[in-house]
Amino acid sequence: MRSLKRLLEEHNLTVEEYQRIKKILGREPNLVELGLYSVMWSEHCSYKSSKVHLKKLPTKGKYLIQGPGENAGVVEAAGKAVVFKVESHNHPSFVEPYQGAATGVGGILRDIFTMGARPVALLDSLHFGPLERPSNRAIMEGVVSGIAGYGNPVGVPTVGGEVDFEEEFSHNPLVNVMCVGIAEKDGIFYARAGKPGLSLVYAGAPTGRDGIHGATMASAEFGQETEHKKVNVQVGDPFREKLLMEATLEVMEKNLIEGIQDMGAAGLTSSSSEMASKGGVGVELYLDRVPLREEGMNPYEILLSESQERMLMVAKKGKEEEIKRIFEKWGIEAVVVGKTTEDRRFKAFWKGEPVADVPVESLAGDAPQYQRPYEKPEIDEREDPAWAEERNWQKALLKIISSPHMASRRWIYQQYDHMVQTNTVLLPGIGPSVLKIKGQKEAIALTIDANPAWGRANPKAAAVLTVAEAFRNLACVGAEPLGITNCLNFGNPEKPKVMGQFVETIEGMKEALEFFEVPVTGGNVSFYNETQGKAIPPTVVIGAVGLVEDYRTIPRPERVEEGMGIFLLGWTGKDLGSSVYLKAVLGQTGGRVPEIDLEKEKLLQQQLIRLVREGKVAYAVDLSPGGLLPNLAEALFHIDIGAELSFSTREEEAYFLFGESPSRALVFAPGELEADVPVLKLGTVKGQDLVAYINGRKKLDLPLKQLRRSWESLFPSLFDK
Amino acid sequence: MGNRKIRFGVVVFPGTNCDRDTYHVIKEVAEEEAVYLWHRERDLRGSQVVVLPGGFSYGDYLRSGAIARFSPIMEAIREFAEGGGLVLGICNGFQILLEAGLLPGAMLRNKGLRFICRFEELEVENAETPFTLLYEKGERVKMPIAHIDGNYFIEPHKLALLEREKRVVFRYRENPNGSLNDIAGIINRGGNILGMMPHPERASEAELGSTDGLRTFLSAAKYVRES
Amino acid sequence: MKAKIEVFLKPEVLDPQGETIKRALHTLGYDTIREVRQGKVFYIELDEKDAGKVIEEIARKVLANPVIEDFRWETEK
Amino acid sequence: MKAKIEVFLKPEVLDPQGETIKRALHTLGYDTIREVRQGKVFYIELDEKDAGKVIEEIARKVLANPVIEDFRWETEK
Ligand SMILES: Nc1ncnc2c1ncn2[C@@H]1O[C@H](COP(=O)(O)OP(=O)(O)O)[C@@H](O)[C@H]1O
Ligand SMILES: [Mg+2]
Repeated sequence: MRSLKRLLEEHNLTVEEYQRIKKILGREPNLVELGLYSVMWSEHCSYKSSKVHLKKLPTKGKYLIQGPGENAGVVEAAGKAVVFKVESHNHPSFVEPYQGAATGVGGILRDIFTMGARPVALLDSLHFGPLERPSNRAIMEGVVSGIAGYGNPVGVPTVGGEVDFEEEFSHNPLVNVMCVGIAEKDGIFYARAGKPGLSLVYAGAPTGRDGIHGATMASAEFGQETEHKKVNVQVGDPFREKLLMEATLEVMEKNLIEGIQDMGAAGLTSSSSEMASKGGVGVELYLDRVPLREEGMNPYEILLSESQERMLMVAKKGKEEEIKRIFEKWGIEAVVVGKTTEDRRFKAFWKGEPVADVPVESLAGDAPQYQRPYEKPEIDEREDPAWAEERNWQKALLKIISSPHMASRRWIYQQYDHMVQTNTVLLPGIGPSVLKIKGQKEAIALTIDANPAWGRANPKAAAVLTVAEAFRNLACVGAEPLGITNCLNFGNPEKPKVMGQFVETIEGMKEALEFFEVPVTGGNVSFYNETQGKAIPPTVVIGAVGLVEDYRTIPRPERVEEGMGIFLLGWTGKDLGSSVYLKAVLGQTGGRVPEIDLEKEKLLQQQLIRLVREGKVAYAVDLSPGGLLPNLAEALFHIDIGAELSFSTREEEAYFLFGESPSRALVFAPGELEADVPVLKLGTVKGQDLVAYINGRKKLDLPLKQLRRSWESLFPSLFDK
Repeated sequence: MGNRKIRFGVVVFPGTNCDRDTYHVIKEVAEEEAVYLWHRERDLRGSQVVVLPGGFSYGDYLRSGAIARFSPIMEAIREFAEGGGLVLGICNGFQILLEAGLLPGAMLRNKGLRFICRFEELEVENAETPFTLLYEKGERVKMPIAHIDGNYFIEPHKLALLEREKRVVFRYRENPNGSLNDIAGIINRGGNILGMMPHPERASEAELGSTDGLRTFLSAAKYVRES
Repeated sequence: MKAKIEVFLKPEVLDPQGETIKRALHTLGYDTIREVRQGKVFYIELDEKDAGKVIEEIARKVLANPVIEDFRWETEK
Repeated sequence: MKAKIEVFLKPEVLDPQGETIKRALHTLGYDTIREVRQGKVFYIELDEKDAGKVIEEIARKVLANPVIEDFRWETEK
């Protein structure tokens, strides 16, 4: 007999939580029940440390259809429902990069099509340790091919994303994946059980012993026992996912189900209890009917399994057979495994014998919530110490564009099928992704952004800056933001310092979103990103969806012609702290993050949107990470023409050229450009070189070809030897 | 005769994922008729051109196209092709045609072992097939590829024969995957079955970056209309 | 000297490929097939008398993913 | 009854995967490796006394592509 202490440890439950369970049940829980509480009260499923803070985020907006609380958020765009969400799969991707990333994609896809939407796009935000180390390269290579290996077969284009590198991610990479789907406005399905007496239909892969306690694992730090936890690895089956998706969408189109929930973390337990809780009913599960992959599985394992590619549906009365027929047509097994009941209890049976009987609410609705103690994080206020050390801008530019922070991401995105579904109007690498909606002139613009270097220096400001950056990205194609999703990646919330970072981040996000009047529609929180006590820098990942009024007129590099002007819009400050320049050129980290004035930011974005919609902009890029010169060079690579620049500036040149002041954008346009923000003409698109006269002196003269070569070679040279 | 619409059958295998794109281009862009053909059927529903679209039939498990070739619909397609019917295999469709023995050769893993999705420049080598009537011989066209098993292999003497019989229809300008003789698309000896790795349906609308692929569908329709 | 290394999924790890092949075989009428699991096999030629140590090492470090796979090897002459 | 089927590329067919592994092994210092070829192996369980015929048939018809691959099989108890 294991001691209670040991048992609780294994289930990641505290003694207080155990007392609470006893009080709820009025008796000792049996082992199965203990398992249920263990997963449902895990950080991953219950948001017990974050919920009180997440509540502060603004969740109202004029385009909002569904805010947080469902599998994904929904906004209205062009008369359709756009369904989107981001999820993390950090821990599994460290343990097994390929499968971890692949199953991460699978999970977020299911969140979208469970809502009745056909997934139309994936984006990924990836953070790894420095690539000098082979182990980090192996993780990155595995993650990228895992995303490709799952997303490509399912036929959902991976149209965008971002990747960056910081030391702390060596033992704790971030793999956050966002999925976007489109549904008819009246065709959205919810994870609600409706009424009592309806059948629960299980569809998809048979249940194996995969990832039992995956949710609890995602709620604990990595320590020495990581090795031992490896047996939990789940293998994704994108082929089955594709069939499951088609069958599910067909069942929905024929209106055969009342509610639906994917079996993600905590599998059958969470999907059934959450639907019951939201529907105000109870459930009975007959576990011996659940299709199994492995022999000898017991009720505990069946309830907690996190096998992939499974769905739980509440059938409309009398529609069970028709549902089964559709799934069978797609080669997917579907069986009735239970029913909804009046009594609001969660009951599980094994061959007629009850094995668990607890109140539904205690699992899904009333999990403990903690107001964890937190302390204000230290803010790095150091003014950038050494901007003047490198005065050779040409050398600095080359270093930056060939550094991992700025080098061409083509090696990554060409492994992703980013064109399937034939909606990708703006290909990866150029700006935000723009996807048309067939039969309409409107399009959606998508972006995903994060900046852990800012997060490390100042979590709150980082959140504000990241939101602003995401919206500025959208503005560059003339898109107005409709809503955001977010993923909050942090260390151990039981540490007041980490909790402080979290609280500050929420504050920052709230401030920015309220200012822009854009709602959060959902998201994900990933805590315990620590290995051997060392936490990652707080990293808020923002996924934003915007509306493009007419995709035929969006700015794009092909529109730029020789002779067009290059204009800088916006304001330049002294913002070299925590910049790419410091990292890539001077090998320094830290320093005060850029200062942002939200009023100016909004003005800049409004002007960009106006100029684009008036057709005055050939191409526009925003200047944040990397600063003006590297981003200009990158724009020229896409345009494939050189430039001659000649301008004066009162600021220190380093601030001007490499500073990361927000509220700035670069615009390529014919003729002159007028706007209600400062506009400076930098030069002209011309020739095959990048030439720059700054304050009267020639500072730059390089063939674009040579620049391009340094920009393009990093990832191929590291991975395709 | 004149403007009678031509009916294209778009085959759907489990795991096919370019079926909707192909259907869309045929119907909305080429403005012909399109019907889906389910892999378990044996009836081509009056199709005048059969298209095996891209994607990952059966997840491309075992080998790309290896399992799909056993589908009931493939028997019907074989018969249709033997009677001279036009069959176009795109990407995974090409792989299925190879596995089914309707076209010669086989696909190996790409030389770099990675999935590659990007635009490629192709040269039209044979503009006299029913699928390339509307192209010029030697014309350079831009179409995307998206595959991991596109490295075309065939025994040397058969390769020589392919070349001699002018059955290489599209060739890559810059070989992305290791294909022998830069082969991107080939036709059978009867001249009615074309297999190509590039995706013409992804290059049929200007906003997607190229319209060079559209003529593949238009050629087939024209050929059927005029024969 | 020649060696053959087989790398296969641990028994508890899902094998979607094997599953799909099994189902395809059933459809083709081979219904006596109870299970299919797919693995990889590497045929290696190397200049070494004492190849065992090297083979064992590269199997463990390079060819197999220890998180989900096991391996076995043998040498031939 | 259990059977093992190995499917491997014909010697005249270039093997991109084997090539890449060989290069990787050389980079790692295993420079005695002269050649690497990669194949597939299928572990099959079937309810049949006379399994040989079935195995031979599915290997030929389904598991191997005769244009590029050969196969061999054996049964175990
Ligand atoms: N950072 C966040 N911001 C806003 N909403 C969030 C955040 N994190 C989680 N949520 C919401 O909490 C709910 C539960 O999330 P989650 O457990 O990730 O869903 P799932 O079970 O589909 O994985 C979802 O509706 C999600 O959108
Ligand atoms: Mg969900």
